[in-house]
Amino acid sequence: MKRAIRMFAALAAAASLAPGAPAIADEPLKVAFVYVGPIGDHGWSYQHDAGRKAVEKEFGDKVKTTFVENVSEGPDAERVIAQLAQGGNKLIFTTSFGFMNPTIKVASRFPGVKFEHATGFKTAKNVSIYNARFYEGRYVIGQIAAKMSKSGTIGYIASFPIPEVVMGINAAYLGAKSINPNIKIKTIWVSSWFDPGKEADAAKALVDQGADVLMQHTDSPAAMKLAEERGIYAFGQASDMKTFGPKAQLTSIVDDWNYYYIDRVKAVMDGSWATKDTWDGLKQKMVEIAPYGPAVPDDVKALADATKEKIISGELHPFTGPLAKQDGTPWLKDGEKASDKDLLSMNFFVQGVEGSLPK
Amino acid sequence: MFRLVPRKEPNRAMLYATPFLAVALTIVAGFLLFGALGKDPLHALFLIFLKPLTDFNSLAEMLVKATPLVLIATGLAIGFRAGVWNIGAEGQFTIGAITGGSVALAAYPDGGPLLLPLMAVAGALGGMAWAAIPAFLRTRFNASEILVSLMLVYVATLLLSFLVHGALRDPEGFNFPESRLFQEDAHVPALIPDTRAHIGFLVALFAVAAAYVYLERLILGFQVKVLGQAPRAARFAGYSEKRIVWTCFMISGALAGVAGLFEAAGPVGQLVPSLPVGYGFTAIIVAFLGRLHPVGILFAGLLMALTYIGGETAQIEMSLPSATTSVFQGMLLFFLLATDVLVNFRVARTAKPLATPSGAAPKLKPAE
Amino acid sequence: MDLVLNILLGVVVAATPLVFASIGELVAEKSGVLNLGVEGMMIIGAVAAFAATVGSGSYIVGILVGALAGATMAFLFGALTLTLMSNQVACGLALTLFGLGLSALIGQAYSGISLPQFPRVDIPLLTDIPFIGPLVFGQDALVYLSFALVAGVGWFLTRTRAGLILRAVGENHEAAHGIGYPVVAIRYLAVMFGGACAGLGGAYLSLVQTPLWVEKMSAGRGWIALALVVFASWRPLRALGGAYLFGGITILQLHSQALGLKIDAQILSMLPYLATIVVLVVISRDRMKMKLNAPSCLGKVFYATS
Amino acid sequence: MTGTPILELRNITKTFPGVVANEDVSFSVGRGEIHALLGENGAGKSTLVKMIYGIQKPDSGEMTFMGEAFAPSKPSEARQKGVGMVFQHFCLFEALTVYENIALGLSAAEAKTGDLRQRIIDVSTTYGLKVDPDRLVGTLSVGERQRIEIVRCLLSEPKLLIMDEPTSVLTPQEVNVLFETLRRLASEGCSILYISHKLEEIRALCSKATVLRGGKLVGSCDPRRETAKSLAEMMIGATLNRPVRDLPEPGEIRLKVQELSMESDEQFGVDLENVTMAVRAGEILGIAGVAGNGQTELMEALIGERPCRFSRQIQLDGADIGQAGPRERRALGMCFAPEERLGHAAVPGMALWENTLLSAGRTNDLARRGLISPTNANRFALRVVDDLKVKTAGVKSAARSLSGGNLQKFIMGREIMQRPKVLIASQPTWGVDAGAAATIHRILLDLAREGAAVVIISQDLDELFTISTRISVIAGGYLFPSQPTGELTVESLGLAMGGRSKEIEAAKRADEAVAEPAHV
Repeated sequence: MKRAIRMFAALAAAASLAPGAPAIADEPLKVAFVYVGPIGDHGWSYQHDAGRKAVEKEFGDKVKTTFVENVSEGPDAERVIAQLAQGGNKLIFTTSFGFMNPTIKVASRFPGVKFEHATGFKTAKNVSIYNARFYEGRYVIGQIAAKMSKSGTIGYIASFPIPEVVMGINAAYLGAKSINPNIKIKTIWVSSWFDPGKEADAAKALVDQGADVLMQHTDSPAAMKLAEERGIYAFGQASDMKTFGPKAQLTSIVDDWNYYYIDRVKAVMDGSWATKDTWDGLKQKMVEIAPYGPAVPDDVKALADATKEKIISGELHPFTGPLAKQDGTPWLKDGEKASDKDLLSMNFFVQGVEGSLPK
Repeated sequence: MFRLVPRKEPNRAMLYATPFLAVALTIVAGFLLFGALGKDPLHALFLIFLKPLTDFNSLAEMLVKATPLVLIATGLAIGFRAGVWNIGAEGQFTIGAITGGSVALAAYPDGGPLLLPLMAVAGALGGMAWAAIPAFLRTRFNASEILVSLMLVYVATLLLSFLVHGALRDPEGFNFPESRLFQEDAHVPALIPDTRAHIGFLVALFAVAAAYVYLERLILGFQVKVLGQAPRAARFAGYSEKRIVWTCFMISGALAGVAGLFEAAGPVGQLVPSLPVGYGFTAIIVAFLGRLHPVGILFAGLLMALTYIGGETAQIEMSLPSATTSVFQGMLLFFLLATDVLVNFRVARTAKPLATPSGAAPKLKPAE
Repeated sequence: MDLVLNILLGVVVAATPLVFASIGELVAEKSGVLNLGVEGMMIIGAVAAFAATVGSGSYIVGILVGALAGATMAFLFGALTLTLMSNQVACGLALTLFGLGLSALIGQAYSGISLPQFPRVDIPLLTDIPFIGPLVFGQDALVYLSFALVAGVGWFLTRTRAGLILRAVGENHEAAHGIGYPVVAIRYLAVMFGGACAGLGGAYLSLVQTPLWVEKMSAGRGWIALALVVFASWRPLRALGGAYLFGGITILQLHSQALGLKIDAQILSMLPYLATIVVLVVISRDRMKMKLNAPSCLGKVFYATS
Repeated sequence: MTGTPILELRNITKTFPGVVANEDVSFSVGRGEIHALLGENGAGKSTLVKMIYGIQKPDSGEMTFMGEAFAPSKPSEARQKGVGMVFQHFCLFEALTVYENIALGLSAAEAKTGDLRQRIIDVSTTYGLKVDPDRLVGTLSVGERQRIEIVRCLLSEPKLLIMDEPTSVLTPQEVNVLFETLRRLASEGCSILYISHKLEEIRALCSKATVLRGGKLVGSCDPRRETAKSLAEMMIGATLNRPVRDLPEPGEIRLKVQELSMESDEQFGVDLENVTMAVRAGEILGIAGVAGNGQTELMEALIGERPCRFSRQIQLDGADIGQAGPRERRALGMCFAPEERLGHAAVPGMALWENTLLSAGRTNDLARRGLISPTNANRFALRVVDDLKVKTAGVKSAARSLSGGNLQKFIMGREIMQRPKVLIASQPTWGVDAGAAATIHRILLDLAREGAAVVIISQDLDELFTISTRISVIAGGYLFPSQPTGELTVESLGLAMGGRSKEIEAAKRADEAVAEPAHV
């Protein structure tokens, strides 16, 4: 990785001709957003676009925003980002993991443009990264799930076994286990972020096998709709999905990028922008718990709120030892908290989670 | 009332004119489409067809996009000429990227001047191996290569996902589903400095030239054409259908595989799950748009690349939906296929709508 | 028992779109036209049905519009291949590419909109019978329609004069033309029927299965439907069986994961596609048998020479 | 017999782009009359009857049928008025049953009246046209198929029955049966328009003949009062010198086929059974037979499109070549001219010069080391065109743009100019006008005279009697032993051609008894 960055630095030096004239004060600051999905996905890209709108609302005609949706994570991303940089945008948010290397590459060609990449791990002089601690929210909803489940089985629809998703399953399990030590989590990997047909089928399979609360780490509301139909419970993902499951939705983990985007735009405007690695959670409200659904009883609400407060205050870390990996090898000693580095590269289930992790 | 009357000979002028006619009709239809979407049609068409040509970077990007399209379409065209319907080039592209990329990853961090050629060979072999499956199943079991090769696209995409989640995952990449970035020697050298245009385009040009010679000058290419136009005549001449089918699959598989590798080792520089973005399918349009002729394909590939780049420009500047590009391409192919009829038929006015068109047809000759 | 029932119910939902699409294509192919654009007609049917249902608030309108949209796409295909005598393979591909693009364009306004659960038939006493009740009497109307369609097509092809004419046109278009049957018109009808069925299959996806509109939601089902026609050796009842077989594989694949089978998700996801290939090979192996059942003029361009 | 004509044509003209098919043709057919429409291939007979049957419309002129103006716009209209037609190329569906085929040929109303199955059986017994309603048409012989067509016409009780070259697919015995049926129909008042270019038949059957030449009416006559020669002169417009068969004594055996059995890979194909033959240098072996008795399969086996089980099953000059492919066989000096010109012997969409590459590529240095030489191929194609006087715009013209006869001349030329040791040609003059046919026959004789062994597979007995030195018959995939042409009569050949079961069995037994077949 370091090697790669050095290489890019060298490239950047070579490409010293790259444009990047300083912004003229009177003109609006041009800010661009690159989305992996359609803005109408009601999930990931939808929330990022909400952040863009918040920026527009905050700064009015002092900014001019542009967005490009449905950008595939393949070879086209680099061109789109470069085109935006060339088009005079001074701050560019690239909002999917797959945009990481293209962002780094373009950044080296446009040293005058600031880049913000979501969920990645590579930074550069003009590239910051940001992400949300979704696992904090997942711990909370794990507890709610355990309280609400009568069968003791929670269904989990997962996309790809990347650390973020694995971390989420582990956190949800640990949260649930803290309430009911015999809780089970069944996981189906659908190998897609967004495939409502498959997600619905997976949800059905989970319910058929006894799950009565569904969690998902995919972006469509298909599972929520199924839960509503079957009269069971589910948690929304990325955005509030209560329109799809007014009765079924217990709550939703909502991503809120608004404040971060506003901050960063402000930083570019006043010249204070610097490379930063942001990983915010419940405390900073980058991760939010949506209003509880009608099915959540008051005691469960109170419990969840209390847990949330504890996490915010730092009293509770979802990954606190003693913890062992699924195969029994010890991971965290008693009282030890997981490091961010461990979390960001998590590729194992904790002891007690059923199922196998695709390798 | 009009009717179609067959021509005794294919019309040469129409052969060249119809692609332009199709493009013109697409522009007209696009005009209506953008109007219906409430966008300024003139501006949209300007952005799609002309703007990219005025900008050095966009021109270079056109080459980036055209490279895999031309490579794959050239291979496919040879197959289509023989009536071999390999429509799973997308899968062969993906496997080529995997095998070629694996060579780089296996050698990591070592390089050397031989690495890239080795990767290209591995990519070609990978594409060929994947193409060998439908070839084998068709020649041995008579299974439709259309369906088999297409099903294998899904399998290849899943295989790529499987591998970058596991065996080929970047050990330093926090378990994210991507391979390492390839070492420097594994990168396809740039064709134009400071752009992403790479020497893969030269390979594509070479493939076009080679395919031209193959089809126009070699007996092997002649055999391909005979099999496609008259399979019984091919048997009469003693050309082995099996061998031709295999050759076509091997050529198109190899070219698609190499295209996949260039994509991985060129603009992307690593293996990612979203590497296949549909070049294998778009190449089918390119092949037909180019009239299954290598030189035509070169131009068609550039034109198709232009619509992609222009579509993106329009998306950025006019917030035109990204789906318009594919609608646009679909229309282009429709118009081309529709106007194709003019090559072998001419339109005649008829006063008698009921009279069936006639005996001057190739098959039946009432009078000499 | 409940699990089995639920799995079977899941199979019905997964299989029904395939039944619609493959039975329609079967009729088109029986008339001698190979329409590879099933995927494109299906996705257009899905988006049109969804949009019409949202717009009108009526499922019936939605379903009809879905079928109509599929038929319109098929008409376009007919105009190219039957009137303008273009290559059927190329036109089918073009139809698929165009359908995917156009549906995404139309569907933009509808992404994220949700419809209520599609109503199921509920006959008070019958549906309450354990196991058989919900399975046999508790499906939605489209499932019954799909079965009726299979039976109807079977009856039409073997028992009616019109069906005989359709088969004759697919068998030998020169002879059919010689006797005086309007080959092109008959094929238009068959192809458009196929399109309408594919549209229904798409409507089932967007109205019943998810029920949502999502880009590319047909996800290759049109191609599987095409494979099913070959698998069924052009017999309606076998197409039905094939569709349920593949629906079954898709659903079981998910269940095996939830049951904790230690096979990777991607590998499991490959199963339906690999199974399609295997079945194709098994069916196609016997050349003579294929020829016996395949319409002889399948995919051939017809031009009225005399 | 006469009285008011049932059908009358006045000044019928029909043109197609580039050709005048019929020009100012007038004639009439009387009630109960068997009327011959005589003319060469391409004289415009087919176009004329297609207009009567409603498939095509005349550009000008008028027709009356039973005294009324008659201008059918489609065949069903013609059928409704009482015109039935049996095509030369049957409009039958192989994968459907006889019953289904007949039902398809009738209008919906006709098919519904009464029990169709019973009516089929009734008509077929009345006229001696045996058919089994439940058989698949694909499993029937050509003669049987023709019966279906006739039964189908008779079911709608036509006033006029048009028969387009009906005897070209029948054995002589079957022809006699057909004539009986036709005479019976005529005696019942049904008029018959009988299209043919076979003069003897017309003289035997018809009471009146209308002769067409180049689309124009040449005249009409009572064929019973004409000689074959006078009719031929009317038809062709000139006296034709028939080529004379003056071949030297045959030499060594060049081509030998032994106990060749091969299963067909076609759905309704014929399996070859124990085919055995030998052809000597300077000989022309004619293989007679009704279409669909294994000729196609035999041709495929001889070309090498399908390899034999054992290499010794085919020998060329003593060398085993049974498993060699077409290209190897050509390299050894064999040439082939299959029956189907477009799509088998030539690629329709390719230029003539390109078509030379199909079979003459190696022998004439048209392609060296895999590289095509357009110059050489063009030169070779030009030579073929010049030598055989092929009418074409040039060697760059597509094969499909040539007329049938000219393309056949080109193909024969392409093969013969390779100077083969063995030439195998199927239906060499099928659909070719008399002039061209004579040319082709002359070339074949020349080739044999120069020492080649020639095999002609043909359904035209006249042709075989004209040029072959020996004739054998193929029936049901079995090849009967050959006999010198002089010792054969049409009748004896006909028996073998129709002999599907008994004779074949007997001959097979004889074969098994004799180790070395007698006719070699």
